[in-house]
Amino acid sequence: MGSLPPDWRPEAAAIEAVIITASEPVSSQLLSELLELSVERVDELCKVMAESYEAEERGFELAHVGGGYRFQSHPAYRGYVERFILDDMPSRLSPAALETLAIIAYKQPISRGQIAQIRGVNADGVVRLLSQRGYVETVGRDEGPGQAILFGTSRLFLERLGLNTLEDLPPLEHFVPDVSTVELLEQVLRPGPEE
Amino acid sequence: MGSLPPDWRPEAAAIEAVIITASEPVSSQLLSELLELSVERVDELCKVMAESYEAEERGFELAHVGGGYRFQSHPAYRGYVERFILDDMPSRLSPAALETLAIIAYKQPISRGQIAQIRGVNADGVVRLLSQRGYVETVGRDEGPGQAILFGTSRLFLERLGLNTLEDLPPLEHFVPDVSTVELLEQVLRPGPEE
Amino acid sequence: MAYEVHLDVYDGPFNLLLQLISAEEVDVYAISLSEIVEAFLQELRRLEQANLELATEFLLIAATLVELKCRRLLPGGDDVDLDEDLSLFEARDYLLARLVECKTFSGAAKEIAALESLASRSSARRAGPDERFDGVAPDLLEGVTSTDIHRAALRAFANQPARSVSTVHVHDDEITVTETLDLLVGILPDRPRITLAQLLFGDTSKARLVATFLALLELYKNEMIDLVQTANFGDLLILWTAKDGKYAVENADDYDDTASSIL
Repeated sequence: MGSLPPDWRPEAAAIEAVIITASEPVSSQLLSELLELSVERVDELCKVMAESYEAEERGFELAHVGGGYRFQSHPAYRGYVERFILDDMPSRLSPAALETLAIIAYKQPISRGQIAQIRGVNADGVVRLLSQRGYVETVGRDEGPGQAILFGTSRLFLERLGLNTLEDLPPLEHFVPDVSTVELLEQVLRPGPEE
Repeated sequence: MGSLPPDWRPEAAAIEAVIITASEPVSSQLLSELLELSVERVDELCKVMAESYEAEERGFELAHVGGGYRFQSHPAYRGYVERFILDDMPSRLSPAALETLAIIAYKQPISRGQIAQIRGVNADGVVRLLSQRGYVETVGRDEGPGQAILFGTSRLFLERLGLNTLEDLPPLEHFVPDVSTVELLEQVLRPGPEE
Repeated sequence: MAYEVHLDVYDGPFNLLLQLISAEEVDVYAISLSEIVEAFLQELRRLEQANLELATEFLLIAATLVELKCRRLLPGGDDVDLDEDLSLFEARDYLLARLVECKTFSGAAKEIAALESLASRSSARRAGPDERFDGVAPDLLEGVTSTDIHRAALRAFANQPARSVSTVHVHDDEITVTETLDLLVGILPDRPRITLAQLLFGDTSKARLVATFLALLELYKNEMIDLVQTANFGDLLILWTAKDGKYAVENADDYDDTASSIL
């Protein structure tokens, strides 16, 4: 492991394990709590690890950004990564992804579980895509048991749609499920502007 | 870099750069296109890289799951990662759900009716749960009368089981009760000896 | 299975009892089924948690015992005709195949649980491209308008699957056919062409479906509407064909029962 002293391995590996799973930079503070090490020790470990990856000419690097550590691709391989993103990423939202985005837009804050219930299928992958693209973000946690992560739409979502606020979305109140069914029928059957 | 031959480095590093950026497993096919290498070469590189991470006792590993390669935390550091990931952890599946999942995994594509026939009870609720969880998805319609919806397992199912393809599942024959059990059952069920 | 029975004539594992009976080492006449069942129920009560597997296996073996005993107790066992005997064999073969299949898949299920538990010790990297690549990926919302979002929401909520959690105990909507007829007769003259999906609009509760369907049939019978379906499993198109648009709901056949009570 390059320039890393051998007895540093378990601690360094624990840091690697945590950071590899993280989607956001992990602060020294959090790492120090998880590993029960001092913040200084964490920073020292991370610094030496970052140097060793560099010395080993790896395709990834340990970057200190946004108040924390994260793995990211090495700038030397940017070309491959760009091609990968272009090749692999869809250029438009699938109907399923658009529906999921719409559900989040109208029902926020909403958990993955609630989205799955409305869609009838697991929507984790789509939610991840939408939040990676910055259209959707976490807005809190459910207070109930399980404390599910709650999602909402982002500033970027409004910008891209040319909306000022969420209230500018066409209203949906006709479809609130709690309305008694007879009322629902009557409302729905009223000739709408689009027909 | 452990057991990796030095001149493999640029290719191995390009793979590392791509996979560290991906949010889903990356197939050998895609890697081979991006790097202009044969699929066999990509698989060889990945195999040796995975072995070298293991030899270096890293906190992450390169796993071959769900039809591609991905980075994941090493099981040895589960404790740290667990404390870190506050994600919605899926709850355990009931024995009934697991059994239905097994039937779908080994008998796909399969309809609800066929599942019910094997399980002896209606399976609609369980199938709905499994598809909400994303383990199971519709893969088509039966051509016969009724055109029943056919279900199969998803890529998420493979990922959650740490398998690369369905072929990695142990063959169903492994679970057929042994001869003595079958004989016993048969004896029990046989009409009494010529009375 | 570890469950044991303790009888005057036999003491030991329950499934072995069957083996002995079929080998004629224990006489099935001497076995008291009620005694076995009673003992088993006590055993179940003693167990702190319900053991479904144990119970299932017990039921199966007990059912087989009952059948064996019946067969030997009933007169005429010697001269059953060949067909009957054959069908009995077939039934047994079928039962055996089912039993083996069930055992096989329950073994496979355990393996799947084991694999999942092993794999769950690792967590996947799901981070995706960082902000340095923001400009690379195409904007997925290119050309998407708020109307598209609105339409997608309507689609999503209309296709929402029926909820699995029943709320019947909270508030049971009594939907009557008569009431639905009333509603339809009020609506249809203004909407002479409407599909069943539009008419239901996402409310696919069984009660609503049944009531609407029966009401439509009633209207059809009275030649007030025409029903058109252009494709197999296609949406049903409802055409209002009545001249005067008047329909005496009281004429409806005895639909006093609510749709929900039909279910």
